[in-house]
Amino acid sequence: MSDKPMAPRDQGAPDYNKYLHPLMAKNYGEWVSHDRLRPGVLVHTAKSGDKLYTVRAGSPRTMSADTVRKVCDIADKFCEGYLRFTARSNIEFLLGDKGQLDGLIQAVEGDLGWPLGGTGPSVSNVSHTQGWLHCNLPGSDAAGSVKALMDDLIDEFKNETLPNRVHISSSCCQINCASHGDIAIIVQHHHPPRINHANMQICELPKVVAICPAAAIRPAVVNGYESVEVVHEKCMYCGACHGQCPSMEIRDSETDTLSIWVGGKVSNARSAPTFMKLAVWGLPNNPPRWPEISEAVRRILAAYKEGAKPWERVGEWIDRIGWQRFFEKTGFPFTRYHIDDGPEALSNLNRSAMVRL
Amino acid sequence: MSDKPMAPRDQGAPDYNKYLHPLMAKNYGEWVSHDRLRPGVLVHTAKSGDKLYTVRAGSPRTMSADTVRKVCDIADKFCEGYLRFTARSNIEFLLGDKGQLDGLIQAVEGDLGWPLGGTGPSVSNVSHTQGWLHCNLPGSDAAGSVKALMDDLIDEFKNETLPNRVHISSSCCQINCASHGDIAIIVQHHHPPRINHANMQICELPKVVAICPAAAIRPAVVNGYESVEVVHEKCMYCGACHGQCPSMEIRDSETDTLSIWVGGKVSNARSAPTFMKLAVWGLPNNPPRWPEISEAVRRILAAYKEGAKPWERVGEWIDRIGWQRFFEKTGFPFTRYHIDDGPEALSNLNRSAMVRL
Amino acid sequence: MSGKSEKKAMALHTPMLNELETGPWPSFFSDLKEYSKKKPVVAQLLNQLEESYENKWNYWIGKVHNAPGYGGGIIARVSEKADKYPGLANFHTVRVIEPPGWVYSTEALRNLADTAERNGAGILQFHGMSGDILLLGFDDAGSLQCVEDLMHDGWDIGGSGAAMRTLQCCVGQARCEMACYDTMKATKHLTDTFIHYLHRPEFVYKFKFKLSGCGNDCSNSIVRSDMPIMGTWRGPMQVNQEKVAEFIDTKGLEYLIDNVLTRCPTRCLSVKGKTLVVDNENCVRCMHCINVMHHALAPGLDRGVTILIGGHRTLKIGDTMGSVLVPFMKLETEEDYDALVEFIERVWEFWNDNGMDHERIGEFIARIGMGTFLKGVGVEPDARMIRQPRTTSYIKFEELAPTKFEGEKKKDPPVWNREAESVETA
Amino acid sequence: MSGKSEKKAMALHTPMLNELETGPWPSFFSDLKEYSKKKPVVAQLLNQLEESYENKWNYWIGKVHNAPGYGGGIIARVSEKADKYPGLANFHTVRVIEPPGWVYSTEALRNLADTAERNGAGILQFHGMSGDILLLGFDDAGSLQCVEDLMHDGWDIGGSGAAMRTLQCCVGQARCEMACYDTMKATKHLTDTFIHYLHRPEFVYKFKFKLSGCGNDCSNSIVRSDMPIMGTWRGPMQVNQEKVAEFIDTKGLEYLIDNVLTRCPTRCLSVKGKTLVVDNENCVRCMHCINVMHHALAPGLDRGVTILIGGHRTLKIGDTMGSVLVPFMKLETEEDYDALVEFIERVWEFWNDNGMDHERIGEFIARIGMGTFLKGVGVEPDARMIRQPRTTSYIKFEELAPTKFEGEKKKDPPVWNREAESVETA
Ligand code: SRM
Ligand code: SRM
Ligand code: SRM
Ligand code: SRM
Ligand code: SF4
Ligand code: SF4
Ligand code: SF4
Ligand code: SF4
Ligand code: SF4
Ligand code: SF4
Ligand code: SF4
Ligand code: SF4
Repeated sequence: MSDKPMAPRDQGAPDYNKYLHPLMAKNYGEWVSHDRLRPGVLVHTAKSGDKLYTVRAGSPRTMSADTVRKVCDIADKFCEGYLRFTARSNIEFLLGDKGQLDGLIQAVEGDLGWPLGGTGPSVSNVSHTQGWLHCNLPGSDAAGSVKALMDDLIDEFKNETLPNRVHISSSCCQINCASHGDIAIIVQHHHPPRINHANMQICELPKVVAICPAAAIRPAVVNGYESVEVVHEKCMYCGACHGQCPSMEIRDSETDTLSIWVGGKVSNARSAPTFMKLAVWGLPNNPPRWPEISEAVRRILAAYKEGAKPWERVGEWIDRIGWQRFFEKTGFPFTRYHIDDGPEALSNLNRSAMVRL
Repeated sequence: MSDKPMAPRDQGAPDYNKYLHPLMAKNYGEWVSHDRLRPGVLVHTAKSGDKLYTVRAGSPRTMSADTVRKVCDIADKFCEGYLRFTARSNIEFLLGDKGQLDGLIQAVEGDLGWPLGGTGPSVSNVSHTQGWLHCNLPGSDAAGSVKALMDDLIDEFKNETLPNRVHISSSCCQINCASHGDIAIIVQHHHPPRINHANMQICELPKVVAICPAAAIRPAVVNGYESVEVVHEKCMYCGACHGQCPSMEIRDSETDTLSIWVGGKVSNARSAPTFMKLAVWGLPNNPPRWPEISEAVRRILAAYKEGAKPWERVGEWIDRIGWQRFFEKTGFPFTRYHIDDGPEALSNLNRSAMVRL
Repeated sequence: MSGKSEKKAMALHTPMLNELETGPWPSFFSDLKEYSKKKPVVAQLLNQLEESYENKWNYWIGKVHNAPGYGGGIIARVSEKADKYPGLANFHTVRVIEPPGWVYSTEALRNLADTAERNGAGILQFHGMSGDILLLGFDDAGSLQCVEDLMHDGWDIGGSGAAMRTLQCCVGQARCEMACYDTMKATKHLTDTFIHYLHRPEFVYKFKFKLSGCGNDCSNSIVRSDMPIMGTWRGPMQVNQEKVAEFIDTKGLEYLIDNVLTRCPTRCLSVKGKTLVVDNENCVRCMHCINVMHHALAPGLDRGVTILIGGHRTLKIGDTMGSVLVPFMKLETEEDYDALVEFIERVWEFWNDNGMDHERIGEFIARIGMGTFLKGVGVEPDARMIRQPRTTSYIKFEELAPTKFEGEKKKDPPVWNREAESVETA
Repeated sequence: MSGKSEKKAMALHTPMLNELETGPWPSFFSDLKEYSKKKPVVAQLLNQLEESYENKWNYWIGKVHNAPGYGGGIIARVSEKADKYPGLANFHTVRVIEPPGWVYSTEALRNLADTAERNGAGILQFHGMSGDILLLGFDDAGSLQCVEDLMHDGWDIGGSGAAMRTLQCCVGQARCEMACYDTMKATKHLTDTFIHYLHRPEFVYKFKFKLSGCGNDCSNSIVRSDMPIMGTWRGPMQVNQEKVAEFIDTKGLEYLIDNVLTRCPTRCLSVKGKTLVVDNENCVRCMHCINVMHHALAPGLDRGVTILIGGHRTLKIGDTMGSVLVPFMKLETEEDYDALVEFIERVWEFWNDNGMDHERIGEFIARIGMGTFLKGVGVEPDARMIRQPRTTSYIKFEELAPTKFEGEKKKDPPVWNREAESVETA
């Protein structure tokens, strides 16, 4: 350990100006349009007439230091030493000289082995979370399942043949750090937490009692231990307590299942942003390649590709054809668990006589 | 009192077949189309080619036995003794012989003094409630305020010059027996109920405690009386308790005000049915003619007439132009009390970046 | 009404109410003023009403008064000013079940007028907001006699209290080309079949039916009844292409685009030349295009009803609106009617077994959740019941946990409410 | 990482993980497998991961571990299998504030790689879901040294816990023609100004900002941040009618109708010949037409931001979505920035004074109501904040009654919950 002083320095965000590709710095705020030359390749045109080429490729997000260095080698060779990552963990190599485009693509696809794509109406990279690699809460893995899923969907990443962009997310517990998506995969639990009473005293009791959204946890003395108990009727298996307190174990490798949600949309384009909705539940948590997940996602994508109009996002497409058709076309069963019982339950009912018959 | 036996007979609904105009009976279920000959006059055509003329007129709903007899005289003369009332308390004289139309109109307008209209895109009769004439709960009158309002809106009743039909309702307490409307008028209270403790024991305590939606009422002994008390912080002045218990007085002639609500829609045409929304509050309760109410309703109608597209109901028009514009065009202030804090509060916020700027 | 009180003439003193005599709209006041010459008690009523206008205050108090054997139908009122207006000491309303569709012969109307006048104040209302005929102004004896006379003449008294309420329906097939089922017949059938529940308040709270022949919902069913029943159809709508062409020729193509095509909620209409193309699969039977082009378009031929559940106005949890419970059901044969009756009984049983006091069925569903409700009434979930599936990921699979309407019923807060409790016990 | 544990070589036993080596998508596993030859601790990590795959179980437990003077930024993990995998006994993640817009020089990236490798397992993630650079695999000492080295090289550590979190923004003006304000500058400004709140958890709970240059919201702000800040404009959008005509000539009028005109949410676009007519008054800045016709259309020139409030994912009350708080605000001059900073401080103060423990601001607003919230933060209500006004008629005018966040705070159930209490006390 160094003997430099350890004290708060509050340095703040890095100065991005140092990290801008020269053409970005020169044309900052002066861009006028863009085009897609091919999947994975964008060109942005500035007022000055300058053109900046972007080669977007799928990254695994998690990388070794050596891989980071490989990436840098390519950027040094082609990109004047500048590159960026995207909101979906793709990498973007920035290029001023169109003549070098083929070489760059060659280096990315060949040397690095990362596929070009994720631009325009395609399936972009999957937003995902830590999973078994680092988090303390996961019921499933994220990086691994995403690798398997993207192997399956690689053609939809490398081509721009969908009605609109499809953003997929995959999270390893109900907390859902990867958040909404056109298609989102999450873990679900089916039991109240099992409590390790002997271990309980290590936690801050008030915290874990207060965090429960269902007011299901109450302090109790169990077998002489100062602990808590869970009112099973009230508990809804959310796992919030588990996040606060490792002695309240919500996971169950036997019974945990995965579910798929559709129609999350963040952009304001055309329709207002929407939450994602339950499509199918009870899918097995099946490492190392989770084939049931890939299969279900493919079903959704196939129906979407066939049925949606250009620019319709997954949720917009379903809204137009109706949920009944969505379930018909995907073959997923509609069950009473699909019917909302959360805070907006009433407004998610069909409060009209409008039905497709 | 007669000496006939008083016992439940459960006779059920009258046999409507006895009350059908002969052309209705003959063409029951065989109607093919209708036209409006002029405001207040409909003609329905049956498969058989028969035509049934309907002369619709505004009725005051409340009538003396003598007025009912006058109505009957007209129907006997022109309608083979058959007529009906509508869902909005209008009267409909049914006529088989077109030749008699002018005579019938003359009788209705001249003899009876009831205006023809309420058909097509017009302001139809106002649905209203008992008010001071009979109910035990009213904070205002209904029939009287409606009479004054319709005096004011008579041209909109007699002509079909609005974008679509406008259904107005007027209720004398928050219970709102006249229910939703394109425009609806209701009473609002601004204090918790005042309790007459001396009188309290006449009521069923559990009922009144249980009915409170805010759990604000609790049993208490006050000045030696077995009574209840109201937690003021919780009470939301709904008056539900007052309906159960006359000793809990919610009304206050000094502070009660009227409010106007817009955009209630029941039909499924085009858009799904919608609840009505608050437009303006704090209007004075001003008998005998409530001029402030008429003025406010006219403002809404004027803006609607000017701005809406054909077939747009009041709520659909506002949805298209945005609420901000509605408040601009009517001049009503938008206040924080307009922001929902009921069960659907969150979904009534603008959960998007879509704003008119 | 036979007491002395009525006979006592009383001068009208109504300066404020007099202002309701001007203007073109028919004045109930002018009518009653005139009538008060014949019916002295009406003068007392108007004088009390004048006091209400002056003081912005009401002088009626409720009381309970029923015909023997019945639990409702008379809305009993006593006046706080009975000393001053003895005729108002008891001044009840009798609710009378209207003929479905509000159709009348003058004979029937005259009979009502006579009965109202003979036994009470002779004031009638066509109609109450629930659909009843309302007869106003009876004292205790008068109201009982009125009920007796009504019964004798074939009428029946309407609902009040925690009971099935008087039904109401649109004019339907009697005079409307849109009607997809026989609203009047269905209204009479349900009224008659369930008349026991109308007359004897045995439910946890009131239950209203309203029936509309199509989605235009002229009987206001969706927000104003616990079980809205609306006409609809399966399969293609009827299109008369000749009339479509005529419509385009008369009104213009632009009119068609602006007022029909772009207004279809699911955008399932398009035009080819002068032919209208309907994507019937996506039509949600909203009625708009038919309303605009009713000479050319009509509901399809395979007709039936959509049954909704849970509409009511605002008390307690705020407005609830009916939502789809049975997407489609035929309502033609006797078997269809029996199925409907059996279905309603099932719904009632579940609600009354599990509902709380004063809990409308819409509030009940809001509390226990539609999923649980469906299971309780034995209806398969159907994606047409929802606008969209759940957005929240916390699901209790019932196989593994008790449903919300069982168990610690009263003490269980709805899962979604963050309770103070959790803090208190901390 | 300097302990002995790391040095211990360990054979990989990863039959299940090996299946992640096939297929075209880049495999993090292949990468780490290769890297484990250089970094033995990575082999331990992969072997533990293999056990997770086999048993569908996780072996990490959280602990608290911070750099001196800081309250967050290190996500500390200890392995339950430390006996078997001593290198994982402490295996923390260090969150590093990313350059706004995720732009890098290779120099910076190499510096990060070196720092990660020198002090720990040498595993990096670009980026975490909140936007941070994540460096994985440090023991206690290694993580502190890592932090120290990062600081030295000009980086700063990211947020965790009940604090302001690391901000995230879209690439914005650096490479996007849609950007209506300088997202990178604003992100850096807010980060730097409020850096104290990022490093020291003093809030009732976490608070996230995300900044997008326009309504396309490429930074996912609306559902994933407590205060989404989105670019927008006032007045007319820019239309290049020549390019419009070109668009129509190339793509066809039908394409324009089907993909632009009919997709505008407020139907405020129409076409006259080859000219596009925009009803700018009704345009809600949704971006769709500009997205489709970005060669012809562009945001207007009078630009600024719309500020929303309250987005977060699902814990506790279910998802909340940001809703409009400030319809429009300029964000160009120093005064504009000061106004924004001052405004944020006001929002925080009110929330932290009145929020409950672990209550995101969206949950807080859900509890107290937006009307009360606005008053608390001193913002005038604006009809653009709502989709529609209230539908429920029970209003407590504050002049006459205490607001919901004062008074019996913990014991007061939200007005809209029908409490068991009323039954219990009966
Ligand atoms: C690089 C990136 C921003 C960044 O700072 O990293 C970006 C860049 C662009 N986005 Fe985005 N978006 C990026 C994430 C997003 C996200 C967030 C996300 O994916 O997590 C969204 C919101 C998604 C949502 O609603 O769920 C997003 C919603 C859009 C939209 C709206 C799409 C729609 O119709 O709903 C557009 C407009 C369009 O497609 O023309 C857009 C458009 C664009 C344009 C065309 C803007 C421009 O003129 O440069 C950029 C090139 C897009 C392309 O792929 O063809 N971008 N864009 C992000 C790339 C992510 C990736 O690797 O795939
Ligand atoms: C007579 C009546 C039914 C009854 O059994 O009494 C009736 C009769 C007709 N209605 Fe209605 N509606 C009647 C109350 C209603 C109601 C309920 C109410 O007013 O309380 C509604 C629902 C209102 C709502 O949404 O708030 C109603 C919503 C409609 C609509 C849908 C309008 C829309 O665009 O939203 C139509 C369609 C139309 O206008 O073409 C319609 C159409 C019609 C047609 C054209 C049906 C037909 O083909 O005969 C009838 C003549 C209407 C006219 O006035 O031009 N009727 N109609 C009611 C007359 C009330 C009155 O005196 O004004
Ligand atoms: C007479 C009538 C108004 C009118 O002038 O037309 C009426 C009058 C009363 N209503 Fe009503 N309601 C009348 C139709 C309605 C409607 C409209 C409807 O049925 O379509 C509603 C809204 C729809 C609904 O059911 O939600 C309605 C919602 C209420 C409520 C609130 C119910 C709720 O659950 O929200 C109450 C209070 C209660 O039940 O505790 C109520 C209570 C009352 C009481 C009994 C007041 C009381 O609690 O003591 C009123 C008696 C007045 C009187 O002296 O006659 N009345 N009431 C209507 C019945 C006439 C009829 O039988 O035809
Ligand atoms: C690392 C990261 C996932 C990833 O692999 O990228 C992550 C990982 C964790 N999140 Fe998260 N969250 C991460 C982004 C998010 C996001 C996405 C975002 O910020 O846009 C969300 C949803 C948005 C939101 O804030 O609501 C998110 C919602 C949560 C929540 C639920 C918060 C809520 O109010 O609903 C928790 C649990 C909590 O706070 O109690 C949580 C908690 C956690 C914890 C700390 C688990 C715990 O409570 O002990 C995880 C630590 C994992 C680890 O070992 O490193 N994480 N978390 C992301 C942070 C990286 C970064 O700094 O860039
Ligand atoms: S989704 Fe859950 S398990 Fe996965 S990283 Fe987030 S908190 Fe951890
Ligand atoms: S799993 Fe969720 S609902 Fe159940 S006790 Fe834990 S925090 Fe409460
Ligand atoms: S609205 Fe209120 S006051 Fe008027 S009749 Fe109905 S219950 Fe009585
Ligand atoms: S007015 Fe309403 S909230 Fe207040 S005590 Fe009475 S029932 Fe309860
Ligand atoms: S609801 Fe339909 S069927 Fe009934 S009257 Fe109205 S338009 Fe005709
Ligand atoms: S009835 Fe309504 S949904 Fe069906 S085609 Fe006509 S307008 Fe469209
Ligand atoms: S949010 Fe808007 S400004 Fe930012 S990258 Fe996306 S399209 Fe460009
Ligand atoms: S930005 Fe959106 S709202 Fe504005 S004109 Fe274009 S499509 Fe319409």
